Amino acid sequence: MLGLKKLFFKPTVLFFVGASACLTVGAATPAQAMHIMEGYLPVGWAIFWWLVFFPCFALGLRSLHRLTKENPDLKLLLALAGAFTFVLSALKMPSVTGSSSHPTGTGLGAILFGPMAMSVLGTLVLVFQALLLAHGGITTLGANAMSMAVIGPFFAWGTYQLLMQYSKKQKLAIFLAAALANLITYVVTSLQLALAFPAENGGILVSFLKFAGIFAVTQIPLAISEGFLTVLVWNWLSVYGRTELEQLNLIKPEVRIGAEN
Amino acid sequence: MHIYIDTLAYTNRLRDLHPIQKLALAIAVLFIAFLSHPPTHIAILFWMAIWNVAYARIPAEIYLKMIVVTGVFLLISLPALVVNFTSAAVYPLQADSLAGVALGSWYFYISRTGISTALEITLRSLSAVSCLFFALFTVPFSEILQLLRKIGCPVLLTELLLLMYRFIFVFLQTATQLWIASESRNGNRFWKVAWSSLGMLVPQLFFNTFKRYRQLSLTFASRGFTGEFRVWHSRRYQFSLRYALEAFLGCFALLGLEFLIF
Amino acid sequence: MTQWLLEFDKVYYTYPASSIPALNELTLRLPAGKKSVLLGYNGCGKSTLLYLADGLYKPQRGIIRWQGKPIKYDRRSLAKLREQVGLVFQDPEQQLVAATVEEDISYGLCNLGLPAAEIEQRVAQALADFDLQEVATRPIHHLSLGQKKRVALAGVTVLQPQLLLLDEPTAYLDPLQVRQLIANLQTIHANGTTLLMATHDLDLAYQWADWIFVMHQGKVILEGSAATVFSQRTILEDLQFGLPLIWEVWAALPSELRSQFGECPPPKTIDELRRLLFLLNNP
Amino acid sequence: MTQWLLEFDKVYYTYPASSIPALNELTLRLPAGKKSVLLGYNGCGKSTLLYLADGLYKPQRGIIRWQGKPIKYDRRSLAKLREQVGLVFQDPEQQLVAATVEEDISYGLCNLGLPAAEIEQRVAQALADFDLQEVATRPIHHLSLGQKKRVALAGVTVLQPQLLLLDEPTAYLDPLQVRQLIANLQTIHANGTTLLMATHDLDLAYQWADWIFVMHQGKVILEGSAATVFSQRTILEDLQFGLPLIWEVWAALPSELRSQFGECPPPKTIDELRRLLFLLNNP
Ligand SMILES: Nc1ncnc2c1ncn2[C@@H]1O[C@H](COP(=O)(O)OP(=O)(O)OP(=O)(O)O)[C@@H](O)[C@H]1O
Ligand SMILES: Nc1ncnc2c1ncn2[C@@H]1O[C@H](COP(=O)(O)OP(=O)(O)OP(=O)(O)O)[C@@H](O)[C@H]1O
Ligand SMILES: [Mg+2]
Ligand SMILES: [Mg+2]
Repeated sequence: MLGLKKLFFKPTVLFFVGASACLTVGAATPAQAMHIMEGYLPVGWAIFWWLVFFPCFALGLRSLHRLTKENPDLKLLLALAGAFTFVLSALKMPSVTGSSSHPTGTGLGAILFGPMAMSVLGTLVLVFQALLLAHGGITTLGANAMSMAVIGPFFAWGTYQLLMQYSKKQKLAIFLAAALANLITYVVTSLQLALAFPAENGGILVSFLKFAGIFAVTQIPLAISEGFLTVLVWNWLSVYGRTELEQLNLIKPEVRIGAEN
Repeated sequence: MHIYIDTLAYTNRLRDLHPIQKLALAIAVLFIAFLSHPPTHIAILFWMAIWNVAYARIPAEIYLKMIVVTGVFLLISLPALVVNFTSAAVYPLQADSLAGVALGSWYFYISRTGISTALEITLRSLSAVSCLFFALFTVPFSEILQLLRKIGCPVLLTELLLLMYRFIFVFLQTATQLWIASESRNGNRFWKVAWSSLGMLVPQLFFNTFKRYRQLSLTFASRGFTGEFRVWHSRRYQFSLRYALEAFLGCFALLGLEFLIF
Repeated sequence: MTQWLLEFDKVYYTYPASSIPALNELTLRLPAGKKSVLLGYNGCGKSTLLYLADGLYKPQRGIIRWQGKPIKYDRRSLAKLREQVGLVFQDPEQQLVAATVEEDISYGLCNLGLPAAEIEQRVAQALADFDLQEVATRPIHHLSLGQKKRVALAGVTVLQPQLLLLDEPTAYLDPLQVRQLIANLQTIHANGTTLLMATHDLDLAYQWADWIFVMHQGKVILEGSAATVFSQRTILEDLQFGLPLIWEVWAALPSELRSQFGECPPPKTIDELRRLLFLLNNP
Repeated sequence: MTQWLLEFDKVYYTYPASSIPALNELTLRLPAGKKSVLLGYNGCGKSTLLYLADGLYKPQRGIIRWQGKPIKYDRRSLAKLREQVGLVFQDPEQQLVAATVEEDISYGLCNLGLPAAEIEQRVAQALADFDLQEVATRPIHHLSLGQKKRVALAGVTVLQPQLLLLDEPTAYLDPLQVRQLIANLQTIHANGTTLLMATHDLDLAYQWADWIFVMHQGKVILEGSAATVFSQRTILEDLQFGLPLIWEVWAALPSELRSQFGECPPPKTIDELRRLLFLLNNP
């Protein structure tokens, strides 16, 4: 039981966590890689993405409603997950600076709660980032939520399910799911920007290459470290958060996880 | 780590002004910002600065810092809009090119339309952000929540928002406290060598967060959590004629400016 | 016969992953309508007992009875129980759930489903009782620890439960606030609430309590009225527990002085002492 | 002339974006080598003052001097300052950073870069001093709040700083532990450490302190030796602050009794009182 906590204090692990956390939290990326700023998108596109986003959100809310009706305490757990994601994203921000890239945390969320719930939760995290940190915006919430709260988690969840079915290697599945959620999010963001601002010559494709190319520099290492971080957190959860995980009906008590160092 | 927006929202000078009045102004001007052109954007920037700094008494340095930070991020994003590339074979045909270099079979150039788009986006974004700031700085989160409840937002959503809000500050406090506690015992010396204190903070924060969550769930149970988070509040707000007048006249002036020029 | 509001019958509770039981075959009967106090060393199990009394933990062995009936641990019964039992946690940071002071105080009331007018009136009263009007609309995270403690107390006392459990309510409060708290508890008690307070303040216990339980290593080892408990010198000396200051003062007074009052127990408060000494000088 | 270890010179501190200053032109001089106490209402700024004294917050106006020199706020100077100043926070939950009791106590020592043998010896001593041997290897989150408080105290006193700041150290401690803490502080003090304690316990302040500061609304409004401070009836009554119990007892005693001791201040502890009364009966 104590083994894993000790592990957290070993210098090597600390170094690793520190490194990945600094990378994920601290690395400033252009154009708020994850979040498009208030007023950045032309009004047509802002409305378009809101329209696309809304049904996804409504579906997610409905499924959450059902879940929490059966089990009201789940609300606390959901709020906890959301708040933790937010705090991680706020951590390294010195006082008022309104942005920088950060782990999306949506990969883990999608695995734990499913993509439907995550579409709501991720959106709420975005709302708080906009309201408390002025990071992202309200009019661009639709676009940002599509990439971070809907499409990213959906891919993460799909990846996790697929890998679990075919390989049964849980840690690998979690790593890939989290890393992929992060990557997909940035790909979608680039696409949204490219659609809104096609290049004069070469149009959307060239524009997409430009945005994606710039983001790739920071985002690929970021995605990898988010993968690692998520595996660590998962290990930790499976030791200390057993009751909560069981509450989520995710791990049956007999499944052996995370006990090995 | 201090969330200025939240604190200022509770302590600014327009605290007693009705949130609807403040939000209506922010939304109206945001709307104008979206539909207008650069000169109007500049006017909006100035006018909103007056509301924020002079009326709401947001410390000028904080306001400026936030605007500047936003501006810096906008600047970083501009190269992707301004620089364009195309195959070297067609580059002489580029009327759009202001200046450029050929690299191998590619031609990279600074695009004229790119520059004008970039300029437009920068100003639009900044003026939109200044409206957003006005709303954020003067309307506390709990009031936004009450408004959401009033306009029939699903209960589940407002509950989750409220719980998250409380958790966020509990965790931020946990993080700050951890940081201060280790600082007071001179803990950040070695951590600095081993990649800053964040390395220790993150796992500890995670751990403490979880502990707090467990305690809070007991608290919720003991205080009779019914599965729905409801609270009552006493705030009484005033509408201000003077501010309403200025808001109206200002918006008309902005629209007038827009129509005069374009 | 006094009725027992709450009974612990050979209750045994061990924390998960702990080897030593926090409560060890504990038996305790809480007299209805009285003010009781729990005394005991750090780690003797006071907080654990209060958690169990509120149905937050479930004992591994033994039975807890509320108004004579064993507590049931399904959701509905627990919700019912918690309408009747209020618990103020030891750590105020743990207690507070809402964004601002008045919202937090209203939280429990809203859960009871009271009408808005009633809530408004009760919150206003609680703000006045705990001297919190000035900070009513401040966010919780902008308060000093003592102020948080008062918000925590206000949020539970406002519910007027049948049984109020208080875990070291006077810690962090300044002397004026302690006096005010005691006065508030007096009002609540007069309205029919039974009180159980864990505390380390012997003077307070002696002066305030109708009934005292002394715990040690997860068991109740001594109980009785304040005078009875503090007369058990041998047990208390074994524990090195000490005596209330006023009791010691009384014992230190010249015996001729004391003997003039016959065999009555020592005065409980400084006012009583003053009155006694005044009587002496002006017979 | 006494030397001042720490001086606050018209210090002004407002929490970020708060409208009321927590410290308002506060001036305070802490005598070196003495045991001082901070008294004051909830929210008067005691904790804030201690944070500033440890260089954790930076004043907006005014100067804080450590050993005569203004505190500098660069990383190196602060690290140096914190080697000499130890702070025990009000909330133990806030103080503890490591996983187990032992680890937490050793944390500050490791940061000082002491040799392992020394660390081991000091940790063992601290565990003994604070009665923590039994729980030495337990994880922090398996302790009762009072036990956590003791770990917090152990983790700082073990550093043997030149100035030890204590924010309500006796809250949550049982009476035996309070006595033991006082004894430990006595040892630390005898080894040359200056002590500054914020507390609400008037009896403790009266009996323990060489020097008392009374704060109100961010200012020091009264200071002096214990006897001087508590003689300022009008000021204290204005504040409704109350007096130490033993002082009140003394005042309540028949004046013939008291007058036999001349104009000396009231006894500070129950033992002193006992001795005085004994002298009286056996002249
Ligand atoms: N984080 C904060 N943000 C804003 N205001 C604060 C904050 N912390 C404390 N305050 C305010 O500053 C004042 C001084 O607080 P401080 O914690 O120093 O009081 P204290 O004397 O230690 O009180 P207590 O006896 O309750 O511990 C109080 O009025 C409090 O409301
Ligand atoms: N979460 C926990 N896990 C394991 N053991 C625990 C936990 N909480 C408390 N304990 C242990 O259970 C025993 C009783 O703890 P409890 O908190 O009830 O003590 P208490 O009487 O309230 O003490 P205090 O006066 O310090 O508040 C203690 O020995 C403590 O170490
Ligand atoms: Mg306790
Ligand atoms: Mg304090």
